[in-house]
Amino acid sequence: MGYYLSVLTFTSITVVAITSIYVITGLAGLFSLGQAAFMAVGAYTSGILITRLSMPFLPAVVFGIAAGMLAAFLVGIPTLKLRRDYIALVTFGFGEAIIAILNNTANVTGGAMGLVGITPYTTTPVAVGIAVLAVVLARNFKYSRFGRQCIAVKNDEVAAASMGVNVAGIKMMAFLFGSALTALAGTLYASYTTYVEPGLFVWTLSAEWIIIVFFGGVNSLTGAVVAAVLLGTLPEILRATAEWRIAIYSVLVLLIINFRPSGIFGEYELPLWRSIARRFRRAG
Amino acid sequence: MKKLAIITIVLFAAAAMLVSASGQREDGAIRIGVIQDLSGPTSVWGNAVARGAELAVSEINAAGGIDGRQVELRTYDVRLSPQEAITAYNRLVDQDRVTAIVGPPISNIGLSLAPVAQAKGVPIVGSFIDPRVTVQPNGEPWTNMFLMQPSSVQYSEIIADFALTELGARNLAVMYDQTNAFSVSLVEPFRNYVNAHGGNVALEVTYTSDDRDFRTQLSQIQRSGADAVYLPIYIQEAVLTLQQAEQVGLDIPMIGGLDFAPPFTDLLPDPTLADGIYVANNYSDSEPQLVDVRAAYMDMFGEEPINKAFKGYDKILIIADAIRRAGSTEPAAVSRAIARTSNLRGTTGILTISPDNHQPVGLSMVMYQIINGEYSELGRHVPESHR
Amino acid sequence: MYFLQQILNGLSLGAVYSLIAVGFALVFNILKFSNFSQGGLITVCAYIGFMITRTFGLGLGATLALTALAGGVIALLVERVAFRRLRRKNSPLIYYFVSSITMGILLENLITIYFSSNFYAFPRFFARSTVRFGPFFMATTDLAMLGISLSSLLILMIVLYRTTFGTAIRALSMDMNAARLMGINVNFAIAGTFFLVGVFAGLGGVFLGINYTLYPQLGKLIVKGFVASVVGGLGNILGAVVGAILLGLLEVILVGVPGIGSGLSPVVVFVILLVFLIVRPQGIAGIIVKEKV
Amino acid sequence: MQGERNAASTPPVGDALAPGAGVGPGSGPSVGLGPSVGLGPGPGSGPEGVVLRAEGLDKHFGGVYAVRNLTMQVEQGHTVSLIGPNGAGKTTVFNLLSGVNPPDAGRIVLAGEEISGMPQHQIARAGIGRTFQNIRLFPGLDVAENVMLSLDARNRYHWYDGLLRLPAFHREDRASRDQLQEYLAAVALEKYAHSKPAELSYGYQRRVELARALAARPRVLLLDEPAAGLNPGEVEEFIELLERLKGDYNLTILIIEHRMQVVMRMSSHVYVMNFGALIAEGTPEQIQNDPAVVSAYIGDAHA
Repeated sequence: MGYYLSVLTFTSITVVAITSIYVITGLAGLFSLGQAAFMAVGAYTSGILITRLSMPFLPAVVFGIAAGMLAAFLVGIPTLKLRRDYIALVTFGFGEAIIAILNNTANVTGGAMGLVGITPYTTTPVAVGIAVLAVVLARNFKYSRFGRQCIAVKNDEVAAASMGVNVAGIKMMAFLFGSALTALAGTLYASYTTYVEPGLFVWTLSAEWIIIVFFGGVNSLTGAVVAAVLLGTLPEILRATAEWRIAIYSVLVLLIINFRPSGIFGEYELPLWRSIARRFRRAG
Repeated sequence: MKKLAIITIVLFAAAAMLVSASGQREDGAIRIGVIQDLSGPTSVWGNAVARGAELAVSEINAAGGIDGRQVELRTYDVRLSPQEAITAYNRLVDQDRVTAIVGPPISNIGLSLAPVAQAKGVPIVGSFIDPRVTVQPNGEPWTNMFLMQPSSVQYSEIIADFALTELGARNLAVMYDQTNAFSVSLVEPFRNYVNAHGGNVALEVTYTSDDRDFRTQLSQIQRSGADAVYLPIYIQEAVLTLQQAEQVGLDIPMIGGLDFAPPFTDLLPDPTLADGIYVANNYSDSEPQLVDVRAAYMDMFGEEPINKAFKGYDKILIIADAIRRAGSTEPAAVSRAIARTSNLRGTTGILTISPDNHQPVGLSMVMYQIINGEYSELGRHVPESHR
Repeated sequence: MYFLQQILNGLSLGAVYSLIAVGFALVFNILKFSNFSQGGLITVCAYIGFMITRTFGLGLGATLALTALAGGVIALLVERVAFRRLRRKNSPLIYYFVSSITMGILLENLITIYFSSNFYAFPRFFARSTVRFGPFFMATTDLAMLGISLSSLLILMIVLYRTTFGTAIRALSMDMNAARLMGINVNFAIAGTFFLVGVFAGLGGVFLGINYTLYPQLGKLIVKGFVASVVGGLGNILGAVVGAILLGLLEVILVGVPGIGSGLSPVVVFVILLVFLIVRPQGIAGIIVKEKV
Repeated sequence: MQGERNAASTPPVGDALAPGAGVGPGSGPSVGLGPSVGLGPGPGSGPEGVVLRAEGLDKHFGGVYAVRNLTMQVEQGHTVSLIGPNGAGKTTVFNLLSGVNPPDAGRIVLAGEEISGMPQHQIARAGIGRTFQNIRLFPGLDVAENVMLSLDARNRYHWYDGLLRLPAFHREDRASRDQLQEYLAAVALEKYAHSKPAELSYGYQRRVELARALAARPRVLLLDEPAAGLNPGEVEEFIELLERLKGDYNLTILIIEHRMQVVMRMSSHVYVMNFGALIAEGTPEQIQNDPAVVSAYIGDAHA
């Protein structure tokens, strides 16, 4: 039982992170190779507050998210105006910089030896609940004017601006919202493993998230969530294949990208999303 | 599209069921788990530990098993990820129902496993060098975490003592990888010991694991006028360091750790480059207990065992010994027995584990000096205070 | 004096980065994405080079030539498996990126599976490990690498600017459809480009292997090449080389700066990168690549 | 995040005859902007008032002038055409007017407010709507969402309303959806509300683009070759549709068109460009007989 619960908890945390990538990459078309660093910001902020100031979980999470958003804001101001390949590079550089800072402030963060003894507040129900909340928020975002504006900006910035869309503004909003979710995932992670170290949040993790989103279908929130669950548990399922499993995983992803480039789900969304939205509309 | 999505999900569900069905315990076999990095940045060590453990188990089984029961290994890859380590641990405990677990030589993994193991009760015997893996902040040991090699404190004290007493060095420099927990954990105890015993750490320089050029750092060491330099670093960086030290003209004595042990000199473009280096290892090649194990390992895997392979072997010995003494495969009983391991002859020394901190007692390290590209043994070194 | 030596050190580091950066630039030049499968490719090549020397006991030159050839062939395979289909389907560039990263992971893991339980290193190719020029010195392998990088770059330039094949590649980089209409065999030209990428990965792999020993994560150094290629100007080969050398110099210099050292140099690199991209968004090469996202 | 929109432009409700659907009254752009009349003595300044005026616009790319010293104006309720041979700089003029590129010199005044130099999205919100020569619908959004996007610019709910689905979101979203129906009906595309643009024929895509531009309720609508790619029958249909919409929504239109059929039928005033500069202007009849225009077109081997 404990095994399934731990897989479920980690999968839920991955779902939160993947939701953030869906918002940033899937909706707004921004390509962040440093998103894992925002997870680090959330994890370390909450972890430090909990271990050093004995802060309770909830405020620590709030501070973690706020720190993630602040970092996103500072990175976003100069970056989001750049062309898209540069955004990938700058976020990548930011990620490396964050790791360097964490390693160099050992008296606060524990440096390479990690931050230990974080109170394990994240229980399975908490993680699952927050994952559901994150997905609902992302769905609401997608079907609000902000979501439409994101997609429009992703498709065609000039046309979007001629329809009155504030391109820089909506990119920033998506980046802030997404990074808040990433930081949230970080706070959950820190309070589940009770231990974080800078090496966990390197750019390959960001790349892995992007792969997951594309696997499910970059234009589908349903796809992103399902892919997070599938690919999050796939290494578990393949555990018996020992050292071969990452190779098998890569082959699977390559097959999907090649033979179904729009991802498993394409643009398909579970009808549930829309019908809930419709019911809400009628009720409201 | 819906069809494809559904097919995928069904396939996954089927696979998941298959996996959960495999959790049956076979008749009579004792199951021991192995958590290692079989892939990822530290895969070389993980695979070596796993193979060492495999060898030990096959020997135990060939000799009739433990109390007549065969031993079966369950090996899971965690690719240096605490997240994978926690799920792998849970799986070994809940699905595979193992008696004990062979842990990796990676402190970061140990740090994330300690609280989980405390809660779930299956012991882990690892070579996590960071003492925080075995000892809680309140000074109590983590009930189910065990270390079977000198901790970073013991290890760096042995080296520091060697430098002060045998080399007569007073001014020491240290170069280490700031982004690597193993490397970092070996610095502070070294500095403390040196300062407390009449020496002085004149300079500490760092690099990060992405760096490939250490010439600037090495020049700084050269200009600092240190008598000797301590290098608690990984093997690839050690290779680079020696090559670049030669270029910079740094020729003060260097003292390295486990990563300078064989096959280190084989990786150098010229083994004599390592001449004059002092190396600490857990065991001596000349010690008789190693000879057979080495031969068997080469027989089984077709290559030289590295240091970590012997540790994998010894971890199984410790667990097997504890199961025999406990007369039970109950994890809690085995855990208590491991804590009382005493005078067990392993390949890496005589193993005695202290119940107070779950770390080995009185483990010495074998010091070598490399001469003409060959490891020349200087004997085991134990500081006064460790005896 | 010390400073000049540092510059020499920075140059040799930059030479390593430039072999990688050129691979990025070649692919970006045509397909407009950063090809991260190169890391895996370089790792595979390093091990192939090692196997070649170990099995046949060849010298450096022959090893380099054979590995470059093998790298070229593997790169063709990579193109076939990871990108050809995407191209036929006209997939957005982001898919190429995802495909390339996954391919890199796959290659790295295949190496891990076959070679992961021990460390390996190339035999020594040079009798003397350093060459001295008066008060300065340089590692012999670095010197060889600098020489071979420069000459292979020169050959690359000749191929690109003096052959029909090069003209085809350059036409492709400007407008793939127009090139196709002009009768250029696009598949062939792209395959040819990947072959060149493989050749560079082969050279780079052997040199990385010689300098840094062999381990499955050898290819993670490609991120430096990635940074250099972007700074140099996306898809511009000379720019990538200049970017790589600047990055090498910058890193070596930063390590010597008190208070920054190696640890905080990523922070400084990040800030410089950001300022640079804002001030000079076209990269060092100064050619604005039209954004096609 | 969302700029304040000029409130004066929202309320007035024309007694529009929304064709077909009959969902609520169409609310066209406000009429009778009194103060904007006195914008200097431009050619053809009429009693109804100049709503858009460009003065001395210059734009060059590299060393080449795409537009040079261009002055033109559009009066409320009129349809004005901008014609000229290929490469004359017509689309550049549209890009200057709609803020895609800032002009190098000159100024643009919309209803008394200088808009040159404003960011593109603010110019759009100030009342410049446009379509594109090579239809630029958002492929990731369906037809309804494409049109919704224009309505969104007017919505005032905040991010937290959207994320948490607070009452403000539902109120405004519902209002937008009602209007959406109206605009879809106006171009007779209700049936295709949930189709992706790529699934529609070229002509239908043009109509979606038109609905999208209309929904923003522009003071001036810039149409860049709206009849390009349509067959003669479709062109006729399109002219009728435009005429009807113009009446229903009281539109002011500036149109780039190659088809003389469209130009002659619709416009009250025509500007002719060549090599970035105006070479003639006047009523369609005057233009038809202008020798400069004729030579420009013949020289260009006009199709």
